[in-house]
Amino acid sequence: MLIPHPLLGLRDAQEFTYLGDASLLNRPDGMAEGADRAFFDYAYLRDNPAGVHRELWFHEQGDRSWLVVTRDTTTHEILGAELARDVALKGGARWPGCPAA
Amino acid sequence: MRFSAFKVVAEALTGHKGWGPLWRNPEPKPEYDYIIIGGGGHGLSTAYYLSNTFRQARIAVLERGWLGQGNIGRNTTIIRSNYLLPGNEPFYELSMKLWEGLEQAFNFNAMVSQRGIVNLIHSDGQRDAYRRRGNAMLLAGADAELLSREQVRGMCPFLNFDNARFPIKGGLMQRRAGTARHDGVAWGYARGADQKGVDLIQNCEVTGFRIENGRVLGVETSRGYIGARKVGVAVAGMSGKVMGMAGMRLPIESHVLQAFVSEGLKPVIPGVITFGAGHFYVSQSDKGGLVFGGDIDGYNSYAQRGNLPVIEDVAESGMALMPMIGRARLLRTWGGIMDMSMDGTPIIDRTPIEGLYLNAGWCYGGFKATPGLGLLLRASAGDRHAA
Amino acid sequence: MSCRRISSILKEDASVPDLTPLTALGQTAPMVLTRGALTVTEHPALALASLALGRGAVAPCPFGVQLPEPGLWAAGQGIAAFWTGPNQWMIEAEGRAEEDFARDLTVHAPGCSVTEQTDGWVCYEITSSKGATPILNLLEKLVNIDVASFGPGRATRTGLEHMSVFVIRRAEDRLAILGMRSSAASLWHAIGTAAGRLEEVLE
Amino acid sequence: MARLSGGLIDRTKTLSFSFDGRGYTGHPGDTLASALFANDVRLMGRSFKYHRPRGPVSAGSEEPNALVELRGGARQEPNTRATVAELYDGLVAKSQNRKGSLSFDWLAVNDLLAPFFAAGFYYKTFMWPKAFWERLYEPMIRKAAGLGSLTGLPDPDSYDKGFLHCDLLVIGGGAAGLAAALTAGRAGARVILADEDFRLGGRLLAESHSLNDAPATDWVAAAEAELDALPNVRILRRTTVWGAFDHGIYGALERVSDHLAVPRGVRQTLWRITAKRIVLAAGATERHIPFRNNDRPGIMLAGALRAYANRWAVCPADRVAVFTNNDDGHRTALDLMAKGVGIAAVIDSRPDVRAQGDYPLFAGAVVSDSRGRLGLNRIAVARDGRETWIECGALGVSGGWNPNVHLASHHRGRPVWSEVLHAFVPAPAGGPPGLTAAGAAAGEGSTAGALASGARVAAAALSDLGFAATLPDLPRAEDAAQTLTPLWHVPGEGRAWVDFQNDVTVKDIGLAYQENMRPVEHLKRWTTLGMATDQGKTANVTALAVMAELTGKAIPETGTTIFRPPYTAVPIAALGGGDSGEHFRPRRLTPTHEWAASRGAAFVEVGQWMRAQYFPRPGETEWRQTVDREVLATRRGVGICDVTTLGKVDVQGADAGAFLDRIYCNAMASLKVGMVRYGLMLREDGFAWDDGTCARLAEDHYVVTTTTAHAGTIYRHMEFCRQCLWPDLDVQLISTTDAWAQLSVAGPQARALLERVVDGVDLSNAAFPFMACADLTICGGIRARLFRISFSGELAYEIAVPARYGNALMARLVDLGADLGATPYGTEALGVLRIEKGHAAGNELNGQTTARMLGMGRMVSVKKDSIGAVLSRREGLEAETRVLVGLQPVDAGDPVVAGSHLFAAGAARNTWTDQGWITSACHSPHVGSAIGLGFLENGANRMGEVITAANPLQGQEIALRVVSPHFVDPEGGRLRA
Repeated sequence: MLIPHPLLGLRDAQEFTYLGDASLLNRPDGMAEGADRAFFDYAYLRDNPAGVHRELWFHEQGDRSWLVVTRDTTTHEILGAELARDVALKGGARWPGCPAA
Repeated sequence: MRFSAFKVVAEALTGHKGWGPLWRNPEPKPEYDYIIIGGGGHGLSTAYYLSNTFRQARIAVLERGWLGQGNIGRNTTIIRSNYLLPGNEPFYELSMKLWEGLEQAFNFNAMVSQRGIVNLIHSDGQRDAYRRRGNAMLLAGADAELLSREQVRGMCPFLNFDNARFPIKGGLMQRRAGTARHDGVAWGYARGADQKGVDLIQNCEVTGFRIENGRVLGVETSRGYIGARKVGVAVAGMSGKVMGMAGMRLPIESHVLQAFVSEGLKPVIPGVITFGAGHFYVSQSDKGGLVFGGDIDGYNSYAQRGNLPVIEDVAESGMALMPMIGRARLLRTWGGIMDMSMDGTPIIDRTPIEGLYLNAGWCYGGFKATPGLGLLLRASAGDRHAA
Repeated sequence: MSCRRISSILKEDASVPDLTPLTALGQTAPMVLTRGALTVTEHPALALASLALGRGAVAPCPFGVQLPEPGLWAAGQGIAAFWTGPNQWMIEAEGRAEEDFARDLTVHAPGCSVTEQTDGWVCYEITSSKGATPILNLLEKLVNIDVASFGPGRATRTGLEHMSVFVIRRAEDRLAILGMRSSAASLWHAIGTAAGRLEEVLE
Repeated sequence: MARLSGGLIDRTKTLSFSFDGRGYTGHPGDTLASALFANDVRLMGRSFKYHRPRGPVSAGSEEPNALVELRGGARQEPNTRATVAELYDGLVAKSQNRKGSLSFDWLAVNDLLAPFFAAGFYYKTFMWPKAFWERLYEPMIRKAAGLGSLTGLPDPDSYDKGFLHCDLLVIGGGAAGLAAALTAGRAGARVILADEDFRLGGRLLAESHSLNDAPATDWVAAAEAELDALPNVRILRRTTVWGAFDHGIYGALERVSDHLAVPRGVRQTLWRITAKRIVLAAGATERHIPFRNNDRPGIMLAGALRAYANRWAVCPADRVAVFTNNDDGHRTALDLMAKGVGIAAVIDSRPDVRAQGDYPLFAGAVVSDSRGRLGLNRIAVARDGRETWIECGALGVSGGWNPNVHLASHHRGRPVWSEVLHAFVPAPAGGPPGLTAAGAAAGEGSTAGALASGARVAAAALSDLGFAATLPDLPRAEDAAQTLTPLWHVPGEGRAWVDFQNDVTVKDIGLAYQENMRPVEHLKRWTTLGMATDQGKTANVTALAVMAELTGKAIPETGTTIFRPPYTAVPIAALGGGDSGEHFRPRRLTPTHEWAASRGAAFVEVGQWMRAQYFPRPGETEWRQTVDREVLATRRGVGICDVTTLGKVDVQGADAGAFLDRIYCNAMASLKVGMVRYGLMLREDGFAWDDGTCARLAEDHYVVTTTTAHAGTIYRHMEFCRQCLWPDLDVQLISTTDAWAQLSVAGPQARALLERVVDGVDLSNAAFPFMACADLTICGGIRARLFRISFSGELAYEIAVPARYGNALMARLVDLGADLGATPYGTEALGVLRIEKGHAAGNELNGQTTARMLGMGRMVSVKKDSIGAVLSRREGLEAETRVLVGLQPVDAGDPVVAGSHLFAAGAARNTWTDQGWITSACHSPHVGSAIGLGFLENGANRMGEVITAANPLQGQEIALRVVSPHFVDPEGGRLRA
């Protein structure tokens, strides 16, 4: 696979390490009420769609950027990639249809 | 029809005219007591054990394609019970015992072959960990042996003992482990279940659940609505998709795991060998192909195909471990969709929806669990069958 | 400025301080290897320091070198810089490996986090006596980058035989590969093998 | 028979070779198969199941029959297709899969037993009695199965890997591929043209057609010369593109030296090609028509007969018949006649055809049987219910052509059925993005059609990429439309082979139908159809057609099997590429490696690192003696150990403290500048992950360490936290693991020793207390960092210097400390020291243990949020009572063995009574016996209890006393001294 790095262009996926569901950006507040339940969901439950998936990739053998890549899990087609930091600064990985954590 | 030596000879001499279908192609009935979604190893073994116990129950297996098209038909055929944790080892050992009597039980040769598995040891820390595991196996009633480097060499002289990056220091052996012909397992269960009256319905894709008041009533399928008292889901990598139709989010990711087979070769590898310092394991099929695999591709996928880096990585590990395979050729690669649970633990349970049961999250362990799982599900369903 | 001039690594008569440094390949002098048109030289005199922008910091222009954009390398007088990540660069200083170059750089980069990296890396300089072609042939055997768009002034980090490396195209006929110092020997082997095989094919 | 005229072989040179020990000669340009034909050898192999005598059916990589073991010794290469093995001087080949000689194979008895070996037979039998399967049947089957053999010797050749990038990848160098490459090359695009053959031209080499009224090879040579001269075009000859992967990535195998007796340099190169657009010009494969006994040597594909005659100037017999359902078969007869071969008959299943030349034609007839034990000598022709026997030594069969759609289908897209061609062609969508088929691979079978389609498809791909491409002037060429009337098999009694190698017959397909193994994947798996080394290239479509006939469905409804990489089988050595022995993975060496080696140290792999394990001295005959000495010397004087391998991460920024507070479960922001703190990291699921130290060098500058094993993953995690979780924090990270050589200096004399190297720094307990750290210089100005931390429980420091000085510093410390008893120690002594002190390491931090188990439950701060803190307090983990304890044998002479399981004395030994396990063990010279650490249920409350360590794997049961894990100085007085 080739990952369209927002700064470096197409890079072979072999340079990257995969983490999974981009909802991992939305880490609950550990000091909040009900944190145990929220963390159970956060640590274990995953969106696992057969279709478009937003997911985290780390450019380990590259510029050490974490990316949010949008990819179709049935065809492996990649629809876009952003720096995870930018996504996180904009308020996390939530997108239409995804319930807030 | 029962297979017997007499029948085999008689058919050979009379032109094989008397063989009937291995199973029927029934039309779906409007309603069943049990519907099992997924005509793979787990679905078929569950149907088999259920039908053997509850002779009167109306049971159907719904398969969106052909029987055995999922991971049962695309794995590396290894059976073993060399697990560490108390939640795992006794279960896989139960499964192992069933493997040992499987063919006699369902009268179908699934070619269970107990040629042993060696997990190679490359460091002292690894030896400690394998000793702990071997002891756990023995304590659970399974078999295990700790091999010295020389014992491993005696068994597998072709491994790289001379200039290896990670020298072999020994191995953990389970002699009762081995391989089984994966398709044969699926067909044996399918035929056995069919003979007990289970409807195996192929080309029947489940498209939704009918759920009312928190209770499952049946399933919508590509061949119409089918009612059911209880619905079991055994769809491995498709679990997320199917359970999503019931409104459930799971602690599971679907990943592609590739497997590989070489061209046919005269026997050269005795049992199953796993490399302890790279991602590689290998055995040789009865037909002569080297069957091998390694790590998952490492990204969510439903595509049933993998990518080049993993192929290279697996071959590289294979060459590092046994440089004699260099001149063998890779004939075919394929990919299965693994239901990878987040903590590596399978889920065999009721769901919050009454009457809906889930069996998923087997990671790489699904094939070897096939008989044990079916028996276990029968037991748990049986608890509630009377009710 | 507290850095102290120390005699070259090649000299064994250094009086103060009195520990003899070794190159990453464990030698007292840099290793050189020639295969066909390619010469690979270990470059222990190159000082390295990473520079990262702190919050709100303005990108400095250390020693007069304009910090380059992603994927690029920029060279000044004895000092060069290449992009290593968002808001992060590696600064190279020729011949200053035994000084406290990082401290010197800190002075020139206010608001930045500077970290000494000199001995974190081994640097192999690769030169070709027959122009760009041998360099490109070597690259395509070692790293998965599109050589056609990797002309002089380009720098990237990528994988090479399970190692993480920086590759810098210093000129048409010059390349630098920086790898982790601890795996210097494995990287040397990988480059030497690839270069040797190119030579065999050319024969 | 003698060579025919013409051909693309170099008759001026003669090459010697041998097959099954007999010597023969051939010419450059020959394949092994063509050269054997030229020497009147037709029998080249045996089939898999029935051991039927077989000769080549094809002239290419689709060959199912003519498989040989090529070369000898460690270079022996099983299952090599003689039809593509390029002849070289000295070539040695052996036939395979036989017992006895090739012409007298004992296992041919299987053929007599064939009625027992029908499709799926093994699933129904070999079950009685039960024990016989593994003891008798299976070993017998295994021995008989398989094809060629491996020698068991390591492959001596070298293999290479490489990466190529291009605008357009053209797969196949026949008419369509050449036209595509010319179009793209002239437009200035970066083009790679790959062809599996050793000569460009594809089918053009096999046909007698002319281009522009000249031999086609003239045009091929001109095209090749032009492409070679273009700097933007690269031709990869002898290169098979074998797999289509995601996003334009293709696997290709270049056989660099397979045409040489011994490789010069590398044998093969695996290329990973990344292409923006791809033209699949892989041609087509002819299919045969099964009839009774259609598998004898001499019965071949008609196009292959033509190829042997035209390209290699050979024919397996001087009297040849052709069996066809299309015009192409007649072309074979004409070409062979032109070469002087006698045509016994052309049998065309179509009733209303006319002969195109002077040969006997049987229109509306079929071949219904054949004779000839080791090679064809006659065929039966059936017409209107009458059978006529015709003498011939070879038969060309043509059932039409199947486009090579494989690569277009590697993404699991299914090809579509063409009612015009009666064949599958690539689907217009669903294939690998960017790939378009051209020429015969797209069903454009005529030469003119292939040329035009290659150019057209390339031009379209280029225009997608923004290149202005013009269609080249193409040569005048043959433009015959292929017409055929499908004939999928000749019905009748007896066995008619569909899959030659695996011995699958029309009857087997019938049996699969009868037994309800009808879905195409069931058919394949039940009969093993298409699972041979040729992957069914000549069999699959025919089998589908037979099944379709049985089910009454159309062929496309019956389905296609899934095409998977590789297109042709690829040597595992080539896929593994590069180095496999010692260079399988990089080695990381510590900065003191040279010194340790000079001292005769034993080394051990720790992850990728090679670490000194111990430093034996003369007279020490056992490693234990050495380790005991190193441990005692450290506890009594001072020991020095290279600990560089610990991961080191430089953390800077205004919010560095706040950041570390969130990734460690204990507090770090409160750490004073100039001090160090032990830190424990949890995974988000609450389990313990990694530990290390955190040193605060300045208000906004920390250096943290990780374990050796987790250095990479922890760094990745820290970047995740920084970029994804808390991007608003002002933190910068960079790894400095390799930059600093770090030595542990431990023991009561550690301070005295270090005082001799540091430049004017007061190391007294007051000035530099336990857990202090500082930047300083040593040895007259070398910058260094000093940390007063202890893994051994002794007064200890870790000193870091730029890595280049590590080796000299080690030597210096050992020399300067001679009077203090300074002793280098390795990882074994390091392990003993830490076990004696009760420090957790890899065996305890194995990802399945918790802070509570490690005795550090109270370190998890409840006053702040940190990774893993919340889930570390969940019910299941709170309920865990196994904690780390020390273990000491009741009988001091007994061993303590890691991996033993712990039981209450006298308890039953099983999974359910299991109370824990021993994680680490060693001989403790300090205690004077073996000792261990382990996790024990309720261990904190069982001090002094005698329990049992069971190690049934090695037949041991040892009585152990539960003690504190701190065998040395439990109060910690020494490290604060």
